[in-house]
Amino acid sequence: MSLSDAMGRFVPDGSAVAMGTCLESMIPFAAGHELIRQRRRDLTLIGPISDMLFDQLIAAGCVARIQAAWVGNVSAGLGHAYRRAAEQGLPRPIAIEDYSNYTISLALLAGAHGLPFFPSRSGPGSDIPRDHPGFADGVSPFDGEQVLCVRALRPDVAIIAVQRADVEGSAHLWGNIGISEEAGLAAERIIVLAEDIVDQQVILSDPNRVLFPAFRVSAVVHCPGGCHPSPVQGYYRRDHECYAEYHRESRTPEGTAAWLERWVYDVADRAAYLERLGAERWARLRQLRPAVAAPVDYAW
Amino acid sequence: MSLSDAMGRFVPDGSAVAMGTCLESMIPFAAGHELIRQRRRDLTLIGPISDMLFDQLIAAGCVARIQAAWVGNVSAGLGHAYRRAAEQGLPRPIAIEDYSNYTISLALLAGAHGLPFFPSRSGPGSDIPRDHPGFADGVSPFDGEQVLCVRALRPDVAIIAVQRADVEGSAHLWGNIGISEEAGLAAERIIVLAEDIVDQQVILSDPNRVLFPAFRVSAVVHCPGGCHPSPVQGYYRRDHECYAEYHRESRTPEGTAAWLERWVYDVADRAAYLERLGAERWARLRQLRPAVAAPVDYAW
Amino acid sequence: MVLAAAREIRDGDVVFVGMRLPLIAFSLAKLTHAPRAFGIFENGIVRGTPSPELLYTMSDTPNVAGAHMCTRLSTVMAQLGRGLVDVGFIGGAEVDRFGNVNSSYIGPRDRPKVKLPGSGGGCDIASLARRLLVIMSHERHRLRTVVDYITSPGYLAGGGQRQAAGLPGGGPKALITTLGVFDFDPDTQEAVLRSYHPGTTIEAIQEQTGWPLRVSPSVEETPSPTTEELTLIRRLDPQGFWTRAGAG
Amino acid sequence: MVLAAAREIRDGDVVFVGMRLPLIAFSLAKLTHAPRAFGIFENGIVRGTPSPELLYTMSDTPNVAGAHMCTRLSTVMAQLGRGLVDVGFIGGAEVDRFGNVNSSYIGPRDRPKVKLPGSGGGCDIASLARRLLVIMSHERHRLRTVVDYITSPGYLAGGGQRQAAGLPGGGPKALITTLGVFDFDPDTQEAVLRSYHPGTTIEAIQEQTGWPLRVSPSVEETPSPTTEELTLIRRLDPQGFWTRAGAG
Repeated sequence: MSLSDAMGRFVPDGSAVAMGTCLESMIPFAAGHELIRQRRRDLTLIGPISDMLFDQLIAAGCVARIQAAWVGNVSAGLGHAYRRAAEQGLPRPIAIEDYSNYTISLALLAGAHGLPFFPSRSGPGSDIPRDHPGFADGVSPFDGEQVLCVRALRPDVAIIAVQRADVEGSAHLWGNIGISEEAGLAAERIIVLAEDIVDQQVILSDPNRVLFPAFRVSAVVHCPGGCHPSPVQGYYRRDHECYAEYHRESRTPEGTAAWLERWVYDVADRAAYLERLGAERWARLRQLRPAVAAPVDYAW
Repeated sequence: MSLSDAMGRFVPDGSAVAMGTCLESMIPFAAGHELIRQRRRDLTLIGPISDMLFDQLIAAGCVARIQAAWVGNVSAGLGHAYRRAAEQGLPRPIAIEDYSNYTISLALLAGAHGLPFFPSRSGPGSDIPRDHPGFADGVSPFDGEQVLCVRALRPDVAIIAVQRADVEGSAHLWGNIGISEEAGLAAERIIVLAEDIVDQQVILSDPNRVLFPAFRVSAVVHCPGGCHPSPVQGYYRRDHECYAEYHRESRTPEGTAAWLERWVYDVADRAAYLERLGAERWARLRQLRPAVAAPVDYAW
Repeated sequence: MVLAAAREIRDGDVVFVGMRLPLIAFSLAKLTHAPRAFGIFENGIVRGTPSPELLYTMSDTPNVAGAHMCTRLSTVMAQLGRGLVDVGFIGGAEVDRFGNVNSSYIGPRDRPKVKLPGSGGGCDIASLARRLLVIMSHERHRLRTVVDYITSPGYLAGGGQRQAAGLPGGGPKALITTLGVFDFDPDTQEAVLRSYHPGTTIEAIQEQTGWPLRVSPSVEETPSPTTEELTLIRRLDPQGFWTRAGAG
Repeated sequence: MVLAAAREIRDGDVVFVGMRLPLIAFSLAKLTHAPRAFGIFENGIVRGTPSPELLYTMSDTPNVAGAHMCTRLSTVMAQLGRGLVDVGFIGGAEVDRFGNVNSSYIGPRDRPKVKLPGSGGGCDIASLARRLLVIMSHERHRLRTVVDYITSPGYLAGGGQRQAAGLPGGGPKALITTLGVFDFDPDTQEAVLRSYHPGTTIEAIQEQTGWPLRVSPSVEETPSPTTEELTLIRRLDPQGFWTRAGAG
């Protein structure tokens, strides 16, 4: 399925979308940019930390609500668009439900199990759970101990980038994982963005590395380079300069608009984006030192 | 560390021990037999289903309590020693705390997180949670919904068999996993039984396949063939006949004693056990069809 | 019995396979009318194809080969928890007319006559699968008015009690025995004989059933196995380990 | 600041590293006095060796290479939950004298003057690490009597309130700033200046501190970096991305 079709079909206005679940790597920028191009509105964005992508979607006016532990730009600083939306309501007001990384992972884990909540020892005494629909005080029925309870989160869709997948949706993800498993299993639908589409036998040869049951995956999109400027282990490194550049240019609404025009609205798709990035720069990011995993034999 | 030292040092009388966490595969029979030889007493055995090993430990009088979802002999039938202990208190009475597979995994998952309990949707209406210290009725603080709560379990030690490990305890396990991760992370100590001890670089070349943080592992034991007659993916197949034979012979206390004498007390260690099994039979179980996993490159 | 079990699997179903005989039923369904079904095994395996060899246990090495996924038990159980498992199989030592299954204790729990192995995943499947299929050797001491212990909840005492207990799954859809197949009355939630296997009679079934039999007005003989089905069963279980009389 | 942070790591510690400057502090400690320390990163990485290259983020590809483990965020957080993390670092925009950190909102939450990025793992580390190390640029508007919002709980209002709130972790062990290092009084749980960095004075620190400074009777100048430490910092961060003045 094309990225454009997948976003059009499975991520309507008003969706609650989990993205960037590996933290700073494997961020599906291509999917976020496609949602911006399709002028999606009233999204709820769900993630652990978001390194720049949520800021861009907020800047483009796609977002009504944030449920996350951290939104900004990890190597460069605060998220300017996030600030403008939260402080001035520009381009539109957003509702913010703050989490910590641990508590959002527990919320999604509870959602993945179809359970109403999980308890947490992180959070008491913090202002995060105060006046927050996702937290409530509870009691352990075993010893009467007070516990903080975290309400289950069940995103409408989780967009998960992987290195390789088969056409049915069985996928291999390697490197750091973050909350990808919990987020995908908690979601009603999973969309997989793959650097490579491979024969099913490749995936099934290593079933321990498969991320989700195939029957949970709604769409598989072949999208090489789809995570740039975030890194993909084995494929390309992080393009630090991109983060610095967006940070500089997004200081003003005008600069942000110009950035979005250049890198999102004015490119038709990820292939055009990579062309604009330039073959030389893209090739440089793909110069890697090999680090092949020791073989494993599932002999039977 | 030798198996005998590891069991002697880390599994004293009265320990709560998780074993057989992969269900019917990767069962650390060698460790269980060593505990029998060392005449360990008053153990609590924790597991999902136990395919024959718990029955043998019960037969040998090592066990005071069972916390498990199923104890028997999967391909052959009921566990005769388990029956004798539960029905007649022979060779000694045992306390039985029944779980289901899902609820014991939740109990261990809560233990792994240091949380007092997790809720469960499995179990209401069943007699399992009745008069059971591990279950209590609770209420979701979000909507007042009644939920069954499962109390955290934290074994003193988890004995986990793997295909390969380094001397520090970083280990690769492949094939089916069961509750190995939850049980290990819930335990105070982890003992790893490895078919092969390999160079650390082999393990670190594939960090996604590593089961536990090295700092959680108390001992690594090199124990080839340590899981026979249960299967080890890539190493040997299940020896079905062994299960049938134990089932036949353990019908009577006398037959059980003879079996234990022959296969446990009268063999010094696993090498002697494999010798008694016979080179030809052991070689036959190791005749496998190769199934090598597709390569993965963690290039950076 | 294995045939009747296989026939309850629909194409595209996510099937929680469980131990023993359902291993064969799943393979049979995959090879006949349900090629797109997925099988879930509680050890963490998800398969889109039958195992390449007869399994004595779900964790045998052939069941991993070619699996779609090998993950944690808790992750596959979470599929049950989310209500995404269409059909689940359980067996046991006793069943009552509301589909409650005992696989734990015959006699009182503190001094049992027989200590049975326990739930395994049975209670989980019974609690959470959308359609629960109970498989049982049809003997009078197994099909009892009241079971000694409810390991795996069916409709409890009927009349909506299951729902009131907070159980989200759909409850028993069929009770498949060595003699026949029962549905469950949507109102009373009692077992109603839907079909009797070739070679037996309703009367013989009543004799082996511990409660007064209710028989569907449209009761019929269970359709005979096709040649293809028989051939496949013999291929899947050449020595009849799971499918010979009295096995499983 | 990075040096003072590194020195708080003991050999054999399990260190929850966090983002930014602690990335360098962990590497520095590993290469000097704490070769057997393990680093935990909230993206799921566990490392027994420093990353082979400067990291801009913990998820950069070099941080995976040679890692001891790459697992789920929830699994590494569970190590915190079990009380097995010896030391954790957090930063933020504001800290009060009880070590409570704000990285969420300057001004009221419903109409903030500045919306900061949020907790990340900060609240988790502050709640659950055995020894919490707070790292802060030392400016008067950052070291405040009361912070606008407690993202990451320290000792709350002191006097045992942290424990009463049900927080199991040990609470702040040190506040490490660009000007000095504070301990926390075991009774009142207030920050007490332990040392001032070379080139500054207690008076200058008071000027940049929003609360009346408490100074330890044994206050001293922070030990100067050794040549080895300086060499290593330059090797770990050649362009001063995290360690130059104003960075991090």
